[in-house]
Amino acid sequence: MPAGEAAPARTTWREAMRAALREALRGDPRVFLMGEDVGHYGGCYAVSRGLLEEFGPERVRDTPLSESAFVGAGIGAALGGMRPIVEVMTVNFSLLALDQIVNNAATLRHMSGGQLTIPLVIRMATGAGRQLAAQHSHSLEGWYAHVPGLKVLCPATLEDARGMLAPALADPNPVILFEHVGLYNVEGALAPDAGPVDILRAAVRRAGTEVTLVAYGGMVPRALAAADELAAGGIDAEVIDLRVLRPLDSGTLVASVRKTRRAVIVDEGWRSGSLSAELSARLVEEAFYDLDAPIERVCSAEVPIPYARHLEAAAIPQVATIVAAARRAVGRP
Amino acid sequence: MPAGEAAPARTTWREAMRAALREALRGDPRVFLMGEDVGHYGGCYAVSRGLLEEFGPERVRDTPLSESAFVGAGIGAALGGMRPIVEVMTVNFSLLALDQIVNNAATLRHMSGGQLTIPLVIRMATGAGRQLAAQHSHSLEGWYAHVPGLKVLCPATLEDARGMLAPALADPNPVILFEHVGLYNVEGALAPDAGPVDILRAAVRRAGTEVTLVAYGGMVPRALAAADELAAGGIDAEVIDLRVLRPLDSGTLVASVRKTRRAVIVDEGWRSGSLSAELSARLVEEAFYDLDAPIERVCSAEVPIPYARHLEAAAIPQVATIVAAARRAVGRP
Amino acid sequence: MSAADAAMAGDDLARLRAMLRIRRFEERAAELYGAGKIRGFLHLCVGEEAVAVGVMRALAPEDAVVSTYREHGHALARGLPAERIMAEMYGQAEGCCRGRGGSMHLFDVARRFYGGNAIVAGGLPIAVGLALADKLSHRSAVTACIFGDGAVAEGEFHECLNLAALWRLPVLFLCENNLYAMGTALALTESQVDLCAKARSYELPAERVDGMDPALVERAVRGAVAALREGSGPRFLELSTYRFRAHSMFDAELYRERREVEAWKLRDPITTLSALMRQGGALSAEALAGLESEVAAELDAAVAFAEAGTLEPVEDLLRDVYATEATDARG
Amino acid sequence: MSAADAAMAGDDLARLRAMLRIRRFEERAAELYGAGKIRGFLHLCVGEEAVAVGVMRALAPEDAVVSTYREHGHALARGLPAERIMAEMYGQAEGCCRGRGGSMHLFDVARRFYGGNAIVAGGLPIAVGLALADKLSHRSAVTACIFGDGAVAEGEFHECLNLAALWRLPVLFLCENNLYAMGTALALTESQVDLCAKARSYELPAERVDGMDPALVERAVRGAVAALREGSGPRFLELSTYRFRAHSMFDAELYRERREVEAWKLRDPITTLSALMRQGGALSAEALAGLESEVAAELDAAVAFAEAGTLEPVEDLLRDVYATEATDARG
Ligand SMILES: Cc1ncc(C[n+]2csc(CCOP(=O)(O)OP(=O)(O)O)c2C)c(N)n1
Ligand SMILES: Cc1ncc(C[n+]2csc(CCOP(=O)(O)OP(=O)(O)O)c2C)c(N)n1
Ligand SMILES: [Mg+2]
Ligand SMILES: [Mg+2]
Repeated sequence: MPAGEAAPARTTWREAMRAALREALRGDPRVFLMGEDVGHYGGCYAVSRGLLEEFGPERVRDTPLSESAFVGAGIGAALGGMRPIVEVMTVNFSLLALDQIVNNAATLRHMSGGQLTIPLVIRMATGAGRQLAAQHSHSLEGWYAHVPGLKVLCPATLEDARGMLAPALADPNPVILFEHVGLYNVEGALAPDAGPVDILRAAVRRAGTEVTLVAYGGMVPRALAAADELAAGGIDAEVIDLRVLRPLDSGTLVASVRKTRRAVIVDEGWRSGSLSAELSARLVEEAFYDLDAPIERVCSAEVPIPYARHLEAAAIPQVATIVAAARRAVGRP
Repeated sequence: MPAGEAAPARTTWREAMRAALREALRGDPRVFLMGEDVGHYGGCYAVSRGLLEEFGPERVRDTPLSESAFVGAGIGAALGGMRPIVEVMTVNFSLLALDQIVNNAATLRHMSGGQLTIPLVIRMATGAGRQLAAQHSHSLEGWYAHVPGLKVLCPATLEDARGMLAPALADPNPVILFEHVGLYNVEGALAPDAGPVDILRAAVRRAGTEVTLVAYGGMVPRALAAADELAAGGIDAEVIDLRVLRPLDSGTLVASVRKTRRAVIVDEGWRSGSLSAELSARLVEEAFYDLDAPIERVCSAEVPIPYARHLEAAAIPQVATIVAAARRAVGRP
Repeated sequence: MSAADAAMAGDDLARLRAMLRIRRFEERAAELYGAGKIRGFLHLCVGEEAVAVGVMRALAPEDAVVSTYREHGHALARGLPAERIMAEMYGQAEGCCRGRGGSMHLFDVARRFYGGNAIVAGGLPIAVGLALADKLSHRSAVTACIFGDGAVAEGEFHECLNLAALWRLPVLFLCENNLYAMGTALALTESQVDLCAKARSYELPAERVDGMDPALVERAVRGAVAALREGSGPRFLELSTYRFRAHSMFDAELYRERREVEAWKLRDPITTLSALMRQGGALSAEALAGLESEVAAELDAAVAFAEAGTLEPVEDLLRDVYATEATDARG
Repeated sequence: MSAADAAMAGDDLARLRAMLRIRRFEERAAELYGAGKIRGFLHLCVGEEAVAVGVMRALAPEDAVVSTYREHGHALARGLPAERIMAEMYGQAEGCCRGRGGSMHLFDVARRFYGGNAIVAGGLPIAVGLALADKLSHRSAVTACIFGDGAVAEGEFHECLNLAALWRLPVLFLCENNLYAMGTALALTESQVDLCAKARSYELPAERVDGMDPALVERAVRGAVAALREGSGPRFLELSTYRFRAHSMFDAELYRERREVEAWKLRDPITTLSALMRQGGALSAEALAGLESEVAAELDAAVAFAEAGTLEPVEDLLRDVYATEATDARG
C-alpha cells in the first residue's frame, strides 16, 4: 500500500501505522527505524513487517535487548542529524530507557541553553486487554505527559495512526507516540490520500450537549460506544479524543464542558495520579464555575493488571462503567 | 546519639534520619543498608556517616554504580527474609531502577496470588533548591505515588524523619521514603524519646479557618511560612502536611476543605500531571459542593530545573507564590 | 546390570518421564490455546526440556529458582503440580497464582520458585538478592537463575554478574542459549557470541554444556551447585539448546530456516534419550507406552481440574495488592 | 635541536600550557566556590589534566565529544572559551549554556562538545548514537566518549560497548580510571578490576595508557582515532589517572589515605612535564613564569567576564524547553 498511490478503502490500524512508516522511510534518507525485532521478526505487533525487505538492515535495524542503549542511541543519532524512529515494544519495557528519555532527551535542549535539537520519535505499545498480565499491560502515558521537553501523542483513529508520524518526525523535539495494543486490529476505511494530521489539538469525535466524555487512545472507541448507549437512553454525550497528551489542549476540553457542564474522564491509567487527574484539575482551574456536577473519572483499578480475563476486564474501564459514570454526572443514574 | 538514650534537645533532620537508621540496624539483624557510597564515603548527603564503622561492611554495603541491580537485589533479599534498606542517591537516578520497582516490587505479591511479601524500604533524596541543575533536581514522588503495590512516604518534620523508618520497615510492603535535599540541614528540637510515628495519615500542622494549604516534604516549611505571612495579612490558613503519598489520606484533606472551603495545593513536581492534580481531582470528587473557589495549585514550572539561582528559584514554588495563590483563593489578591 | 547401571537406568527413566511430561504438557497447552482456553502470551519450551529436567534434578528443596516467561518446563520439573499450572493458564482461582499471573508468571513460594518474570533479565537482580539473603543468613541454599541468550545484552545482566561475583554470592546463572531472542539471532545481538567468554570477564567460572542431554546438564549443575554451596562464588553455565516451536503463539517464524529447525529436531532430547534407552535395553516399547499413558492421564486430570475450576470473585480484585500483616517474608 | 625535537618541544610546551590552564582554572573555580560565586556541585579534575589535553589534541574539529560532570578540563582543552565556562558557572546569561547547565553541564554545539552529563554512564548511549549518525551519513568523524571507572559497573556501559562493537561504530571509549567512584574504590565495585579485560570481552581492542603523561595519552588516542576513521570499529582506552582533590566540594575524603594521595601527587602531570622540560633545556624559569602569567591573565579576564555578566531574564525561563522550528539538528 505505497503512500501517495490509491490505498485500499479498508485498512487496519496496524496497516495505517505501517503505511506511515513506509512513507517516512521513503521520503527522507535521514529517517531510520530501530528497535527489538523490528526487522527479521517483523515487529512484535507486526507493524513493521516487510520494511526490512524494502529498506534493508541499515534503515530497519534490529537491536539487541538493550532498551537504554538503543533509545539513548536514538537521542544521539538525532543530535547527529538523523531522524530516528525508535520502537520500544511496550511502555512497560520503556522503564528501562526512562533515564535516557527523562534525563537526556527531555533536558538537553534547555540545559544547553537552546543549542541542541533532538528530532526523535519513540513509538511504543501500551495498554491492557490482551491478557498479558502485570508486566505487559500498564498504561503509563501520563508519566510521559508529565515531562517538560517531551511531546506525547496518542492516536486513536485510523487517520491519526496514518497521519501522526509525519508531523512527529518534522517536529524538532522528542516525540513519544503511543499505540494501544487493542487498536492494531481495528479495521475501517481510510481515504486514499490520507496524510499528515495536526498534532496540536484534541478533536471532538461526536458532538453532544449534555455531558462531555474525554478519552484517548484505546479508550476512545469505548467512549464512543458509551455515547451510543447513552444516546439510546436519551442522553446526548459529546466525545473528545485528546490525541495530544503533551502539551495538553485543555482549550477544546474547556469549550466542551462550558457547553455540557458535566465531564467524565476516561483513562486506562491507574486512577491515582493518572492523566485524568490533570484533566480534572485543569477543568476546575479553567471552568470551575461552569461545572454543574463533580467531574467523574473512569480509570483502571489500582492493581497490577491481572491475567484472568474477568479480572482484567474488571480492572480496566469498560463501556458499562463509562455509561454509569455519565449517568451519575447528569444525575440520571 | 543512640536511640532510646537521651537525645540532644537540638538535632538536624539528617541526624534524625541517621538515628532512625542506627536504631533499625541495632534492633533487627535482618536489617541492612545498601547503596552507592553509603559506607566509606559516609553517604552522598552524609546521612549514613559513621554507620559503616559501627555495623561493618556486611550490613552497611557500598554498591557499585548499578541502580537496577542493587535495587532489584533489595527486592530479592526482602523475598529471602531480610529487611533491606536501599538508598538511591536521588530520584533522578532511580529512573535506572524503575523497572525493578514498578515491574517487580510493585507487582510480585499480587501477580503471585498473594504468595510473595516484599518488606523493602527504598530511601531516596529528591527536590531542587541546591542549584544542582536538571539531572539532579527533579521531584518525581508523584510517579511513585501512582503505582499500586508501593507505599510512599515523605517526611517533612524532624519527628517524621526520626519516626517513619521503623514503621516502614515493619510494613510488609515495599515502601519508598523520600528525603528532600533542602531539609537535611534543618535544625530543631526533638524529644529524647521520639520514636515511631504513624504512616497512615496526613497531619494538620497549623490549624486555620479560611484556606487550606496542602504540601509535603520540602514544601511544608514553605507552606508554614506562607501561613505566617498570610496571618500577618489577616488570613487564617490551615496547613496540611500530606506525609503519606500513597495511599493518600484524602480524608484529612477533605475534612479541612469542608471547613475552609478553599484549597491551595503546593507541589514541587512539574505542574501537569503532578500529585497536585490528583489532590485536586479528589477534592472535586469528595468535596465539590463544599468548594467556594477554584482550587489553586502552586507547582514547579514545566522546565528542566536550571542551574542559575534566580532561574531555579523562579522554577520552584516559593513562599511568595504560595501566599499569592492563597490570596486569590480567598478572593483578596 | 550392575547396581550403578541400574541406578543410571533409573535416573534415565526419571529424566525421560520428566521430559515427556513437559513435552506433552506443552502440546496440550498449544491445543488449549488454539481452543481459546488459554490466552495472552504463551511461550513453549518444546525442544528445551533437557535443560529444565537436568537443572531441577540437581537442585535441593531449599534452593531458590528464578525463571523467565518460558517457564512451564522449569515449573513442572521443580515440582509444581501440572493441574495448578494448567488452572493458572485457564485464569482460574485454583491456579498457582489464583489466575492472576498466567503462563508467564508461575510462582510457588513453598518450592521457592520465584517466577515467571516477563521482563527479559528482570529476574537477575532478584536472584542476586535471594542469594544475598541466603548468604547473610548463613544458609547453604543456592539460587538458580535461568534466562535466555537475549538477556545477555541487557544492562542488568552486566550489573548482576558483577554484583554476584564481587560479593561472592551463591547464584548459579543458567543461560538457555537457544540462539534466538524472539526473531533476532545471537550474532545480531552480541559482538561476542561466546557467552562463556562474556561471563568469564566478570571473573566467574563459566562452562558450555550440551543442553539437549539432560544427564550432562544435571551433572554440570550438580558440580556447580556443590561448588556454590562451599561458598566459592557464583558460576555461569551456558546450556545450548533450541526451541522447536515459534517464540510465542503470534510468531510467524520469518527469521529462521525450516532446515535449521529440522536439523535441531534430529537432536530432540526426548527421542534421543528414549532411542538410547531402547537400544540399551533399558526401555521396552511397553514401558514407553506406559510412560506416555501415565503422563496423558496426569494431563487429562490437570485439564479436568482446570476445566472444573472457578473464577476468583471480582470482589477480590484488589486483594493482595498490599500485604496486610507483617508476615515473615521468607518462602 | 633537530626539527623533530623542536616540534616535540613545541608540542610539549603546548601541552604544558594547556594543562596549566586547566589546573589554574580549577583552582580559581575552587576559590570562587568558597566565595559563593559558583554553586551546586563542583567536580574538579586537578591531577587529571593530562587526559583532557592528550585526548583533545588528538581529535579533529569534526569529531564529537561526550563527557561527564567532571568536564571543565575536557571543555577547556576542546576549545570552549574559559570565560564562557566561567560565566556558566556563575549562572550568567553569557555562560555557554546561558547559566542553565552550570559546572556539570557544559555544551558547545559548534565544537561538537555534547556535555556535560551528570548521570554516570548516561552519555554513553548518546555517543553511540552520534557515531551511528556519522556512520550512516558516511562522515569520517569519530565520537570520543569519556567516562569514569565508576561508569563501568552501570548497565549502560555493557549495552553500549556491545552495540558499538556489534555495529562497528566509530566510538572511542575513554575511561578515566582514577581508582574511585566518589568514595568507592574500584576493587569494591568491580569483580574484575582490569577494565581493559572487561572491554575486550566485547571484542573491541583495549589498551591501558599512563594518564599522567599527556604525550602518551595523545599518541594512544591518535592511533585509535586513525584506526576508527578507517572504519575498524570502536576502541577502548583506559587512562590511569588520579584526582588530587576531593570528589566534589562536599566530600570529606574519608575513604582514602593521605599517603596514597601524596604518592600520586609525586606524579603530577604538570610538575613532571615542566621538570622534564626544564632538565632538557626546553623551558626556562622565565618561560614558565611567562606561561603562568599568560594563563593568569586569561583567567582574570574570564572571571571579570563572568563578574560583568548578566542574568538571563526570568521571563525566559521556559525558552528552549521546546525547539520551535525544524532546524537541522546537526551541530
Ligand atoms: C525488557 C524486555 N524487552 C523486550 C521484551 C520482549 N521479549 C520477550 S521475549 C524476548 C526475547 C528473549 O529472548 P531470550 O532471552 O533468548 O529467551 P527465549 O525467548 O529465547 O527463551 C523479547 C525481546 C521483554 N519481555 N522484556
Ligand atoms: C546514575 C548515577 N548514579 C549515581 C550518581 C552519583 N555520582 C556522581 S559521580 C559518582 C562517581 C562516579 O565515579 P567515576 O565514574 O569513577 O567518575 P569520577 O568522579 O571518578 O571522575 C557518583 C556515584 C550519578 N551521578 N549518576
Ligand atoms: Mg533465546
Ligand atoms: Mg573515578
